[in-house]
Parts: sequence; structure tokens; C-alpha cells
Amino acid sequence: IGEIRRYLRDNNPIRVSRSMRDIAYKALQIRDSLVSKYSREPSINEIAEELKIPREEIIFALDAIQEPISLFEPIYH
Amino acid sequence: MSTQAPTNQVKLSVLSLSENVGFARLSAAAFASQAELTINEIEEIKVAVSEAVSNAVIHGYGKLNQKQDNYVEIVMTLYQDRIDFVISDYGRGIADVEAARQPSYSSDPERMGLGFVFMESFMDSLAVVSTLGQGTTVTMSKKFTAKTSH
Amino acid sequence: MSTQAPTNQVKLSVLSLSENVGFARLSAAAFASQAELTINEIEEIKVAVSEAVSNAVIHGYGKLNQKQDNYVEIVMTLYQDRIDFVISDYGRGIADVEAARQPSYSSDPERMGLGFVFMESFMDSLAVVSTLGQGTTVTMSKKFTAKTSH
Ligand SMILES: Nc1ncnc2c1ncn2[C@@H]1O[C@H](COP(=O)(O)OP(=O)(O)O)[C@@H](O)[C@H]1O
Ligand SMILES: Nc1ncnc2c1ncn2[C@@H]1O[C@H](COP(=O)(O)OP(=O)(O)O)[C@@H](O)[C@H]1O
Ligand SMILES: [Mg+2]
Ligand SMILES: [Mg+2]
Repeated sequence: IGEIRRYLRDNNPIRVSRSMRDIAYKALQIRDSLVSKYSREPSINEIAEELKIPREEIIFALDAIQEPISLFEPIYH
Repeated sequence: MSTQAPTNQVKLSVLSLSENVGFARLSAAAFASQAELTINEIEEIKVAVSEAVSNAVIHGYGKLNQKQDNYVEIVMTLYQDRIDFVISDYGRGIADVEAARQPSYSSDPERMGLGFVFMESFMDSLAVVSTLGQGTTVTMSKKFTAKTSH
Repeated sequence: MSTQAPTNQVKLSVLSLSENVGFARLSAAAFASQAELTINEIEEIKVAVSEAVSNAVIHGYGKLNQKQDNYVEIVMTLYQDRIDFVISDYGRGIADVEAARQPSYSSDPERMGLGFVFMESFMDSLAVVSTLGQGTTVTMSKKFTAKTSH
């Protein structure tokens, strides 16, 4: 339980936590370095393996740092 | 469509509410992350799935929105080299699918009419089947290169 | 349980595969983020839902895993002041639910036997209903303080 409690330390009511933002930026950094290493876009799995973070966490973090309403979705009125 | 066996499948059934567009979008990204897809390709899937689900919510059910049993269904199936996304609603349907798929066509003057164009350009295939008064089913496929052992 | 009307509901039906534990976990987080919950509370929900879904995959279906139609169902319902998560499988069921819920109890010597303990401590309520040979349904609830207009 201690391990999980430690993992749950973030008690912030704000939607995007510090740690989520960190994960998202790290994922983008690693993508860039893998692009130069392989000369191609890495898959999300390759990024997850490199970061040692479950791919779903990366997906969630990347989604969270996006603009809440994208250009493509003039739907919320 | 090939006849190979699916390697994974999940089905979502979400109430027709705009909140669930974001939910479906994120769930689609999570499912797609099993495949060998790049961040960009996953973003394309997110846009295409959002467009299809928001069409179901806005156009399919529209003012019928409040009815308790208006569900949008999203079936996601992983094959060895592609993912299929099937989005269905049981709403009002589309009278002329060909016309609806044209760029800039919208039945709502305030909208851009680019949803189907995005789905088509971001995915590898798009099929729209609709019956007036019965609903609409959008089937989209995204291909990828199967993982090679390394 | 109160009788208030739900404000949102989504249902997932996922093949019994370990890949789908992560999928369900993220979907639960995406749905829960509609409510006034802290990031900490959302993490607790993620742990509880993962434990329930992985129990369905590992213990509920276990070696039956490969059968094409073994689905785990996850129904998430948002109310004004709580979210309910109902996780069901149609697998082998639990002979003695009381015993199974005890800390450190596991039918598998390699496992920790803490799944139910986590679900119970991270959620505000937990109910387990199971019938041998028919399956198991776990119902968990997380409360929150309803949004005040601002
Ligand atoms: N699920 C649906 N049910 C009913 N009508 C739909 C549906 N999806 C699309 N349509 C019709 O097709 C048109 C074009 O859709 P789209 O390209 O997404 O543009 P927009 O949503 O901006 O109007 C819509 O304006 C609507 O009339
Ligand atoms: N969905 C299920 N179907 C069948 N048996 C289950 C299910 N969930 C839990 N069990 C039984 O309850 C026990 C305790 O579960 P849990 O507390 O999660 O511990 P663990 O998964 O580590 O064994 C399991 O070992 C298993 O025997
Ligand atoms: Mg549209
Ligand atoms: Mg367990």
C-alpha cells in the first residue's frame, strides 16, 4: 500500500497535474530523440518502453496538455 | 475487408451527450495505442472518432438529446494490420449520404461541414450507411505496419 | 443507493485480455474526470477499476481466456454526488465471497490477495455478488462534493 500511496501523492484538484505535464513533455522529447535515432516516427509503444510508463498514461497526459477545444471541433455550443 | 480474426475488441455505448465526445476520443486513443501507431496517427484517429461521435450526438439525436436511452455505440476492433472503428447511432439518419459527405456541406449554417472530410483524410477507409429515421453507421479503418520482432 | 437520476452513463464491453486492463483504467479516468474529483481521487479510481477488471480477466475467465466471446463489462454512471462503477464477468464465480475479500487471501499463491482490499479502501463502497459457474459482479462507488455554480 505504501508504494501505491506514494504513487498517489498528488492531491491537486487542478485538471492537469504537474506529473501529467511532465509525462507529456518527456514523451515528446523522447519522440524527437527516437526520430533522429531511427530516422522515422516511433510508435507510442516504443516511446512507452523508453519512458517505462504505461502507454495509456502517456495517451492521457498528451490529451490533457492539448487545447481543450481544437480547431477541428467547433461543436461545443 | 479481410477475413482475418480480430486480436482484440472493445465496445462502448455512451449516452448521447457532448461530454462523451471527449470520452470516446480518449478511449479510442487508448485502444489504438496497442497498435504500432505514431503519436500523429493516434491524433488523427482521435479527430476522426470525435467527428463521428459528435455527428451522432449533434445531428443524429440533436434535440432528441435529452431522451434517456439515446446511446451512441463505438466498436473498436484490432486486427494484425489495421484497426476498425464503427460508430452507430439510432437517430434521425441522413437523407442523402453522398451530399452529406461533400466538403463544406452542412445542414446547420453555423457549422463547417468538414467532419466527413476529416474522417476520410485521416483514416484509410470510410463507409457511411444511413437510413432516415433509423440511424447512421460510420465505419472507418486505420492501417499500420505489423510489429516486426526486434 | 439513492434513487436520483444519473447525469451520464457509459458502458464498456471488453474482451477478456490483459491489454484491456489498461484500457479500462484509462477509460475510467476519462469518465471520472467529468466529476469534481481531485487527481488523487482519480488515481484511486484507476487502481480500484484495474483491480476489478484484472480479477475478471485472471480469475473470472482465467484459462478460458482464449474463448472469443469472453467479455468483461464495465458500466460507469455519474450522479450528482457520486460515480458508480459496475464490473461484471460471466466466468467461474467465487465460492466464498467473504473469504475472498479477506486481506492476503488469494487462490493463487503467487498473488498478493490485496485487490479487494484496495477496492474497499480507495472507494466509498464495495459490493461483490457472485455465483459459481455464472460469474461475478463488483459494484463500487466514489462520492464527491457536487459542483457549486461559479
Ligand atoms: N450521425 C448523423 N446523423 C444524422 N445526420 C448526420 C450525421 N452525421 C452527419 N450528418 C449530416 O451530414 C452533414 C455533414 O456532416 P459533417 O461533414 O460532419 O459536417 P457538420 O457536422 O459540420 O455539419 C451534417 O450537417 C448532417 O446534416
Ligand atoms: N472475478 C472473479 N472471478 C473469480 N474469482 C475471483 C474474482 N475476483 C476475485 N476472485 C477470487 O478472489 C481472490 C481474491 O482476489 P484479490 O483480493 O483481488 O486478490 P488476488 O487477485 O491477488 O488473488 C482471488 O484470488 C480469486 O480467488
Ligand atoms: Mg460534423
Ligand atoms: Mg486481484
